[in-house]
Amino acid sequence: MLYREAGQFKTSYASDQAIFPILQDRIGIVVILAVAFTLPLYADDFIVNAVMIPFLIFSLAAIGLNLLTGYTGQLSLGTGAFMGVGAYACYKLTTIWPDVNIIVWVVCSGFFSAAVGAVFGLPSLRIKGFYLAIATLAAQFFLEWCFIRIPWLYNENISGAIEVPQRELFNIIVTGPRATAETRYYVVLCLVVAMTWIASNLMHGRIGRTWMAVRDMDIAAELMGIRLLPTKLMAFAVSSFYCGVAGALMVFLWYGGAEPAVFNINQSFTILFMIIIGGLGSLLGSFLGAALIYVLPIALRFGPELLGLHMHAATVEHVTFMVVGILIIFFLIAEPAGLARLWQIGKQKLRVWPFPY
Amino acid sequence: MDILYSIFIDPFAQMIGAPDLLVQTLWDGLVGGMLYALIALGFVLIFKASGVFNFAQGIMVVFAGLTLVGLYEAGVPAFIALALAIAVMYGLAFAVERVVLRPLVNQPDIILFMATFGITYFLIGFGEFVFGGDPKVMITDDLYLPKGSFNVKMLGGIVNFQRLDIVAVVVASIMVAALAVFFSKTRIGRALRAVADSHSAALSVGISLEQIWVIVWFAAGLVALVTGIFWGARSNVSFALEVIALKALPVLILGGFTSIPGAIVGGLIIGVGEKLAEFYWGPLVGGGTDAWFAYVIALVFLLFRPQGLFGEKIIERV
Amino acid sequence: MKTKQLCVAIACAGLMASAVYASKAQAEDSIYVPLLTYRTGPYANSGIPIANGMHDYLAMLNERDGGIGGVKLNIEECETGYDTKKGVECYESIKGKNPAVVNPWSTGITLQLIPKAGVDKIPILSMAYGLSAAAVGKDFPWVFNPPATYWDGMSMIIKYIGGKTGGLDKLKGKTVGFIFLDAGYGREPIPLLEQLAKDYGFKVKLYAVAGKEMQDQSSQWLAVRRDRPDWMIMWGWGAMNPTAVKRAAENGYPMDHFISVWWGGGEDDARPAGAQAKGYLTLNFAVPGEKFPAIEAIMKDVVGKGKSQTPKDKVGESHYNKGVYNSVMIAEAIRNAQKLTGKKVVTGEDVRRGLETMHITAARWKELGLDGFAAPLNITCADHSGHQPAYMQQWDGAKWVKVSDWIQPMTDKVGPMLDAAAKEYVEKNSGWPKRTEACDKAM
Amino acid sequence: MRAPGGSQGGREAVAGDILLSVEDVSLSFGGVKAVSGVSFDIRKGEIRAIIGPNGAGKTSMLNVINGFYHPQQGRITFKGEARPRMRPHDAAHGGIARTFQNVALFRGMSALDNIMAGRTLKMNANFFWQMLRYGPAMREEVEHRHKVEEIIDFLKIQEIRRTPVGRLPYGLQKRVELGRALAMEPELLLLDEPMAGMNLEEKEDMSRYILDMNDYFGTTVALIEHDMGVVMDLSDRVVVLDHGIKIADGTPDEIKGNQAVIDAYLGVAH
Repeated sequence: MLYREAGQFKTSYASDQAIFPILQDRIGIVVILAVAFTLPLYADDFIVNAVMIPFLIFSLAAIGLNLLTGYTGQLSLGTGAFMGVGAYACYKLTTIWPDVNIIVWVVCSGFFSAAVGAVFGLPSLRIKGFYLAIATLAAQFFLEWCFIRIPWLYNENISGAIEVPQRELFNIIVTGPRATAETRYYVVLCLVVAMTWIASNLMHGRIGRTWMAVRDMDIAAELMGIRLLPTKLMAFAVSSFYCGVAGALMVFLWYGGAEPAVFNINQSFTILFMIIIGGLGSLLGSFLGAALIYVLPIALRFGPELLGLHMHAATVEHVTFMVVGILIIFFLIAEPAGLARLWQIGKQKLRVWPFPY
Repeated sequence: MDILYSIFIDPFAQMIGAPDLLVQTLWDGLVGGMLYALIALGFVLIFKASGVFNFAQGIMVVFAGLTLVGLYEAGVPAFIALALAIAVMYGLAFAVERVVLRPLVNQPDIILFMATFGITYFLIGFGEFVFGGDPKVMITDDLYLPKGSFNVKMLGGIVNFQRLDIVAVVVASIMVAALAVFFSKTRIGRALRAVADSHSAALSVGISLEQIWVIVWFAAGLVALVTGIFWGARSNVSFALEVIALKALPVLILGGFTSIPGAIVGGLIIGVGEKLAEFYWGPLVGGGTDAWFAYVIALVFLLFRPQGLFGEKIIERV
Repeated sequence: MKTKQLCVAIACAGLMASAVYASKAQAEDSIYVPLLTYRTGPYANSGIPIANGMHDYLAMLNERDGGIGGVKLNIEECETGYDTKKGVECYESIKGKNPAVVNPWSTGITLQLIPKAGVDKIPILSMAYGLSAAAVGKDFPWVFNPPATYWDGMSMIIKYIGGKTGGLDKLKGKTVGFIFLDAGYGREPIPLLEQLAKDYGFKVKLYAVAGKEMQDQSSQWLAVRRDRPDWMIMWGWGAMNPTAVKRAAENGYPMDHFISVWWGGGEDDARPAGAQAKGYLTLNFAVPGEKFPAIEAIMKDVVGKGKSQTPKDKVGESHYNKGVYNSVMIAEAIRNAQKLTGKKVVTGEDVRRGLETMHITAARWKELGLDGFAAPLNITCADHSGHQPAYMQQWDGAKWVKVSDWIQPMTDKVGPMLDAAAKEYVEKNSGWPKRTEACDKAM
Repeated sequence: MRAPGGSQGGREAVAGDILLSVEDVSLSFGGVKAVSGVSFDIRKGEIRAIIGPNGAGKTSMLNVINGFYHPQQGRITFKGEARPRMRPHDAAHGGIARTFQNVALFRGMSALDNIMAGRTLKMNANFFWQMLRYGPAMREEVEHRHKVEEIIDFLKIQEIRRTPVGRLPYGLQKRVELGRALAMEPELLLLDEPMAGMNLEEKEDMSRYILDMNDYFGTTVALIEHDMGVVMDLSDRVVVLDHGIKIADGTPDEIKGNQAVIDAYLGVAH
């Protein structure tokens, strides 16, 4: 009853082309944003620091991969490495020019990973599908090796790791150990909201249509005047930009330091899980997938204790692995198109409820 | 000039100067390549017959090895443990077909690929839950696998052959030959190929898709068990082995996803190539190149032959 | 279809609900000792015995003495899988519960936690791993890495090699090979090794083993065969160690010239190669064996009563006893803190002071029921490592045998390098806080 | 059968300029000759049919025209310009659009987005404005939406605007595909069996759209079709291929009486 579009008439194409044409959706978004922005007021440190910040960062990385894999149809297993490029770029930039605002560097680092992503996207003109995935795997392992092997990247630190120096934004500490969880959360949240909005704009416009055209039928797209190589390279670049920013945020606003192993192949796989479970070609799906894949194991690890069940830490870990595996299969069987599709179906039901026929 | 010398001349001078080491490198590459090929073979079997890119092959190797050793440690005699491990792999194939593949039939490849990730996660958790996360020593003696090595004097030096490696190469070769014969000569084998070409075609000639899936997953399980035994004997049976499975991916690229001889040839190229690169050129960049060299070979190769060594040329149609 | 969607909805709801709140209020009358352990993942072979040792000793104190100073220890393990991400999650989940001390048990996790420690007022005890420079108490008041740093370990190995060659000056012209896990941990001793090579005139050959390749290593060992180094030193972890031992034996490398840092000294590292590994040497700082009264108490009160995951035959193994050593330090730090503050239930801040005043003499080791278990340990305000000696143990084909006296590290070489490294760390991390914590007198 | 809406009794011959000419084109895959030595031309404003039995090389011919295949021999001249290594997107830029034998829609997108995608070439707001979806980008979206709505009205597919095309019935999919090609405002539209698999009613609709399009928008059409009735009614001139060789070329009436064509369709051995 509450979810109806009857009575909402569009009087211009501009309003019909809006991203959320239905009033209730717009209200929903406002509510979600309101909750997100007030969360630190009532959630404790653990939720903000160990659940929300990583969740948002993973969502951003998932959006990045989704732009490439979900919207443009180019399977990539190099996400972890592209995130790493962002993180290392940001580290180098902020240590070379410490006085520049850190947020500027976080965003700039995205351009570095975009460039690297575009280079590794070059084979996509000739290679498709799983073959391309393996080409990106080469990027993953080669870059990972570079992170270990090029001491210049980590300023010759003996530990071989990058450590996040303290940086301030309008006299508020935003990075380093003394930045509060709230500050870091707000910085991450603002960036993620802004970048999600931009991604949504891009996907609803010409660029998005071009990408999806390449995904759905590259030959037809080409015959309609879409140049495949520049389109794919742009998708690689934009996607890597998102991943790079996510990587920089991850190290600077969450971990506070990182060694190369953070950006290993498992990271790439994790992000890939997120978008497949969440829904390929859906921004909402990127968030839902990140919630399921990242938050679920935490809930499983710390949940049983809450219920008063006592298990060995290792047993919890084993059970977590099993449950995550089962849930992946379960969700795939329930809705192969991902959680975002489930959400759509739910909305459709709600729209016609209580008279479905 | 120094750089050019050390890239283009020095390695070859070394090869000529110490031919025994070259032979040794080639042999090590051959053995490593054969073992990569075994893992790739598991992928190929499943891909050929069901079009599923089975990411779980790596963990199946670990799981099979763990089951064997775990049962043995629980007091089961070695060969009964082996038989039981085979039975477990059959059970796994059956369960995978019933629980995962059947409900997901006709879904896009990427979904099935993802489902095998689910299987991977489950097997990691389940394997550690049942057998524990501590590494186990492969029961080579009880399986009558030889150990030790012998040296052959040749080319002014010594080349060292591990007996185990020789057995591994022989067994791998026999397995490949057997599978090739199985695919081309037997009724089931031909049915498997029919499925690979078209699911509906296979159905129309009265072959049950379910049975075939169980058979290929079981075959891949057997390959995994053999792989697990040999990799386990070379180091130990632990979950760290799982990452080696990723090496099978460039092998598949070179050999093509559906070609059994391709898996072998690809494995050998990757195995020998990365060993030569690490041994002769690795020191130039500080070593550790074997982490990525195989993938770069595959990438370069793909740019020139996108269909792999044994794949047919792709003609795009509209 | 309906039920399927309902299931999905319920699953989602359950997930959200349990994620909402995951920390639990702690009872006031116990000391919370979280243990970050890893019994899963590719490094589990090294992680399991250590986790068992740590857990069992503390559990024994609870069983036998009713805790420390009459206060029960609330021991809780958090599984990290040697994965930095999970380690940080563990830290976030425990930091609100007033932990006495954190043992990260991974160099990667340690590096993440070092900056947080001072802010959250939780001391970090990274026993013989982590950031070597953290030994400088002036700059790192909250981080402890006793009994020795990696650089100490490297200097001890070179000293031992010198001794076997007939004096450090005889090393001139020799070649020392260094095979290491290609990560921060494995690379850390390289600067010292190169410094020593310069000082004593020996050559260094490096062999990097990528984490993914640690079960293979054939090209690295082939290169060893080509280069024929006089000695091999290893900085490996997890599955890398047993594989390296096997490959060394296969390639006919003389095992008694193959020396590993203490982390290569587990039974599981040498056992897979069995008799072939005979002669393989590693450093160690905690003597293996179950004949110590304290270990016997563990056997009786904990393992014997089924309150542990440890199989009986693994009690007293090499890595297990390192775990025990770690827990002895935790317990002693808590005791010291109780004495210093007069409180029963001590907090992280108190335990930090307890760690800084830790002085375990030979007599104290005996009191603890661990006579001859380890060298005396002395941590001070300025020196958070102690730079204690270690000894060389050798695999005789079935077990570890002590083959050397306690070897003192070359503090004259290591000290200045540590200071320089600490200074560099502080400089690179602008805004690194100056030490404000006062120094207590040694107890 | 005669499509309603068209002029009666055969179309008047359109004697416009030559828009595209195919000269002595040969194409082979491996050893198999798909097209050999074919020449014909397409005049501005006409409806040109390419017919022939299965495997005659019709689709290959279209693929050559829009640059998807490159002939081993011969050349294509479009608007007086010969472009030997033309790529498909160059053809699209030049004003050649096409539909496909098996519908090649973007299955994951709605009908509206599919047709909007056809306007890609005409849109040029830069990345920055696209990112913000504001200013030029939004103006452009709305402006092209007007054009697209015209096409939607023309094809009478208003109700399915928002439906993902993968879920539409075949006939509607073909219509959307035509809409997408139309959205490109092409000078030359290549239709590959636009009526395959349609029932009579759908065929009549489609025929009307093709004729209307030709009349209203002045689009030159080259189509491949098996339904002889449709071909004879719609087209101005017909070229007949068989086994990759041109066997006849002329008005529908000429073709009807051509013995070679009748033989080819009846399968008489050459």
